[in-house]
Amino acid sequence: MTVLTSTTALAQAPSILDVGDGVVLPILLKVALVLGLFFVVPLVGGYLEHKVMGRMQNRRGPVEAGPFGSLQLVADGIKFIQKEDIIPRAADKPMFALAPGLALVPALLVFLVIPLGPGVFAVDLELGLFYALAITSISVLGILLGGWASANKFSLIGGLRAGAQLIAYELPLIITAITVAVMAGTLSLVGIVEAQANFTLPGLEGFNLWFVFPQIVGFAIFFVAAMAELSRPPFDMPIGDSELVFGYMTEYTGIKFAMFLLTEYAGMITMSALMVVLFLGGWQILPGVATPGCEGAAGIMSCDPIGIAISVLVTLAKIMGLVFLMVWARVAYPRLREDQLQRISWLVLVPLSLANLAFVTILTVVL
Amino acid sequence: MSDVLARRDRALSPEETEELLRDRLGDGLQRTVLEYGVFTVWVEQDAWVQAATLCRDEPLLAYDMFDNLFGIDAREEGFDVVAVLYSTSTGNRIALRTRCAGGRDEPTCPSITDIYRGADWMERETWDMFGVDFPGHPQIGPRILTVENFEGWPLRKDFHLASRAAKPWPGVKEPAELDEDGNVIERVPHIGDAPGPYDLDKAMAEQAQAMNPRPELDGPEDDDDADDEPAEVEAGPDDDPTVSGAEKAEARRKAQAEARAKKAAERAGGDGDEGAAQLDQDVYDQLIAEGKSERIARSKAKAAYIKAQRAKEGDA
Amino acid sequence: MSDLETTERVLPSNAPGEDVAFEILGDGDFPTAEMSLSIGPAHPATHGVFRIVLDLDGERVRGARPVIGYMHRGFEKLAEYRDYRQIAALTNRHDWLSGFCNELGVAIAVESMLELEVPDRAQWIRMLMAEWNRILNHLMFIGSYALELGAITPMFYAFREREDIQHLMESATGGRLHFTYNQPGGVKIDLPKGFLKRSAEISKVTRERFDDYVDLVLGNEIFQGRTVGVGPLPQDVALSLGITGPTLHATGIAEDSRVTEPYLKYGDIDVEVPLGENGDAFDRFYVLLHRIRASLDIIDQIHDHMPAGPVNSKLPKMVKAPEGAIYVRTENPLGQLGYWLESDGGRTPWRFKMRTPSFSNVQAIPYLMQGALLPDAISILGSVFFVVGDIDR
Amino acid sequence: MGLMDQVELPQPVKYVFNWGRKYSLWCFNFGLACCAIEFIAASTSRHDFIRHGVIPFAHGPRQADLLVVSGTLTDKMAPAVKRLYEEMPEPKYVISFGSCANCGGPYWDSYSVTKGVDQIIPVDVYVPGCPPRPEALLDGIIALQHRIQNESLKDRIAGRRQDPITLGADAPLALEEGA
Repeated sequence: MTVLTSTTALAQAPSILDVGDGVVLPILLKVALVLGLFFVVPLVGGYLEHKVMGRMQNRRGPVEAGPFGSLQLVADGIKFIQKEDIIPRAADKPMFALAPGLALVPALLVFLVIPLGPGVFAVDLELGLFYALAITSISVLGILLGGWASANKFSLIGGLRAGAQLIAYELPLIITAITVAVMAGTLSLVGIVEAQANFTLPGLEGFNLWFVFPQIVGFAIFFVAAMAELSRPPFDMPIGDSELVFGYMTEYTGIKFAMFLLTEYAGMITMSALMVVLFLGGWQILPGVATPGCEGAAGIMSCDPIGIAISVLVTLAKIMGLVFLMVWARVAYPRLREDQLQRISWLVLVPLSLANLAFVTILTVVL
Repeated sequence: MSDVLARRDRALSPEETEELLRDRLGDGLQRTVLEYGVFTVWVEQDAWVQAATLCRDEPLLAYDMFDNLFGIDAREEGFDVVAVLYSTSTGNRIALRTRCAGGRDEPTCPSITDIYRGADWMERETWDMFGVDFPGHPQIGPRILTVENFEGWPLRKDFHLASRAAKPWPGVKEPAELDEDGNVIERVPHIGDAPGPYDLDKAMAEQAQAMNPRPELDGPEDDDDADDEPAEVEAGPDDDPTVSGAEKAEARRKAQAEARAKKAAERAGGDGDEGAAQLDQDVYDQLIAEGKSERIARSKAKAAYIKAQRAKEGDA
Repeated sequence: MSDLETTERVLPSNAPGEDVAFEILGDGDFPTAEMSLSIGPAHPATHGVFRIVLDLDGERVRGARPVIGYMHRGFEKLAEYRDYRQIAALTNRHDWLSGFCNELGVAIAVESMLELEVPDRAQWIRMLMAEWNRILNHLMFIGSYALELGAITPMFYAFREREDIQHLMESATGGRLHFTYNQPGGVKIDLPKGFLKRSAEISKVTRERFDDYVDLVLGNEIFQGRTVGVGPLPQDVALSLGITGPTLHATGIAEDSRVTEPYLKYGDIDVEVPLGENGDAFDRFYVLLHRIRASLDIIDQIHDHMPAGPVNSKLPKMVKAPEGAIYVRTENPLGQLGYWLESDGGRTPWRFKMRTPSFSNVQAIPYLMQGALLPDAISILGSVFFVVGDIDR
Repeated sequence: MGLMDQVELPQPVKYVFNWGRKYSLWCFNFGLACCAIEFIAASTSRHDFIRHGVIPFAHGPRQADLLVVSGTLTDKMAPAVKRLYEEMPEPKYVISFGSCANCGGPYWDSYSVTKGVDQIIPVDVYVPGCPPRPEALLDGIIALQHRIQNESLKDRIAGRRQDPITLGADAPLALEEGA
């Protein structure tokens, strides 16, 4: 494995946004990148969800707002900022106002470390994976807080369910991520991508593989756990509309509700991006196939501008592919029951992921 | 139990059923009626629970399915309660019927919820609709169908519909109110007979009454032809309570006819130029010349006219 | 263990909601609090306005009290102010998903009392329409039950078929939901040209698409996980409550008016009654789904039997039922619908009692929900198929 | 909110804001009776009002912009409808769908039916019919969207509402004005 040189104490690979000698310009560029990612990609994901759901349900989805209905979510956003902001009289007002922000900011912060292409990231932390998983878990605090502060029984039950769900699914999620880290030998997300570019199985030398092939079980566990953590259907008990109206979001209106909604879509994108990085080879087109513009000696780690553009598109396409899978699950499945969900986690996913970790660790040590 | 109609060939005929019930109930059974295929057994109030128990437990009868329970207004004698039972094994159906004790003032009937679970809500409904009390029912209140603070027992015949008192039937004519000869059946309720739970209804009824007070009595007159317009009744002094319903309705019909004639005259006079006045004739002609259909032209001309009117109002 | 008997009522000052009262049982080591949750009257799960108050211990339902009457429109009183022909326009609105089947009972009752001869063709047409209406109703519940369990897609597929069938029925009756096609003595007007051909085509298509529903809903693992063993109903309780229709058939009792007391021409054809075994939510849904297939079988038989001839008989100018009472029971999509029609010889009924299937069926809900989990409570609520207007009238 | 209900916004901003409201009508279906079925029919594949941006995924009133009252309103239900309407955040719109919601419909003489939802909440569009066809609802929605595109949020929040649209009676006129 190539040894990467650190530029700072924490960051490893340099970002292409580190231009010039100044401090201000790179920071501004990075903020722009993160905010751009945060506001645009979830909208694309949401539009994809609308359209895919429509097609799978024998209808067309939105068509009137903008070309092919592409501005539907923009219209939603414009609408939400005009709505009246209602805080229930019995609500715990500071907490009620704080909750959406508490849910939203972590979702925003995760975008800091997600690599979209060679050098296209805000920062490459040595503990990137740890950081990403730790930060995503904070969102649920906002949800719990919102559920409690709303002074609504449906919200309360929804918030508690969300908490229970997080505890149950954080464990398999993290164990699977550790398994990948063991295989890659690093916690840096860029490092994991690079490790996949050079990964081969013993006996199949010269035949490059992504981690999804040896780790198909791990990928499945991570996918299920990610959906549960995002409370996407079929694990949407915290907002199950037929039981809890809108769960923890029941009392939220206008911009605060929009923040929760954006958190959900951003969560879909960040979780998909993590899966792309951990299992699907990051910005590589296919295993063992060089991206056009990245034919240099350093492989995927240094590309010309065309190569970078292609790499970013490849990453986004993979993310959208995973979003598509999540939407598909939403269309196809009814909701699970809370106890069934817990049972799946503790009796199936946790033992399975532990066994997987043990297996991979032993193999890594032995080989 | 699951064998439906397993004992159909051994099912008791109505006569045999009557014989069996008379044997067990004695004088409790008053009489039986078989009409249109419905076998009704009239029982004394005291034998009501016993009859229901018998119907369920007697192996020959085996009425295992509870079908229905409801009240019927029995005019001045009070109220009847009917329970319909069905036997899945024999395919027989029986209607037990009893007259409530207590007349119209305090009708009561023993509860059969201990015998058939399904009687629970049915009895609550009967209480809600007729005010028949069921001693032995676990919890008869609160009112099951109507609003909790509803006053009156809606299905009693002396409960009249306030809306019918407040405004005339909006259709062409009211078939239910006339008999074959066109005479009004005496069923003219008064405002305030059935105060609704909401002031809204009451206010609406009063408003309607202010607009259409009951007409003054003016000798009977025959006027049977139906107009296709709902008629408004002209104002008149308040009615005399001694006047019978038939006469009042007669008078109302007459007043309606007059109003109708007046309205028709107005229509004939004012219709022509009214329609034209609301169009912008220039726009209309222009659009017709452009080859637009008459409907579109009319609509656009109307819009242009109204716009012009508004502009005029704005200037003023 | 005397500590467990003690009860302490606590009203925390910062409790969520104004009316939450925690009741702490036991000695305080492991306190549990009961919460009463009011679902409805406007709640996504109730498809209509139906309220149910649940006493919750965590997610466990300790007791359930349905509150009905939000859709009470006073049909029985209004019927006393309308004549025998106008009643049809009332009756097809109480169970708005099965308008045609509702009308049938009134028409049969009035005909029996007037001793009217109904032409054969009219009777077969009525059967055909009633069976199509039954399918319409069941399709709606397939969609809405799946929706309650969190699957949004089946609703869209159910409405694909519903639109076709509604279009078919509209071509003959002129109505999409409320047909008012029956009149005493027959049906309003004969079928349009090509109706039977179109009907046969739609029957074929629906039969082919029936497998979609089995795959999409019944065969879905999560659906089975959510419904098998949930809310079982014993046979004797079902009968004692007067439960009918798919809910009764799911317990294994084949009590169906079309078989046990055939009306119209149901005696001349084979009627299959799909049965369940345990009476749980899965069985109820299974029966509902397979009744669609059974109805399609009936429709195909009707196509073969349909005679020519007149479709209605001449009515007197004034329909006046003679004095007396009649009880007509027909098999509605949701269960047995009974009309008790008592006449005093006038132009309007003296008493018109509707025994609606949903009213009886919903009585089972408190029994079924005892001890269920909150999500199961929703599953039970949806599986006792009811229409709110049919409960409250 | 603060600013929008105080000052008249400049025209381009107003246009964009109105456009946003027009195409994002999250719809809370107050399904009361038969008409609710036709409402669902209007949301499914054949009629599909989701393509117009009417999203029927608002499960509660807090997230809804449009309240469709479809069906018979009874006296027992009326307080709940009023309360739900009040729970909705401004700006909010109401479509009264069907004869019962408009005026009581076939139950005009009943002792337990409220004679029209407009007795308790203000209505923007009346869709007549018993029940109206799904196409009629689409018509009502488009009429409402035209009105939203041309309205002033300031007036709306200040309670200066325009006269309600009654489909069939003056819907074409409303469209003319909007065009």
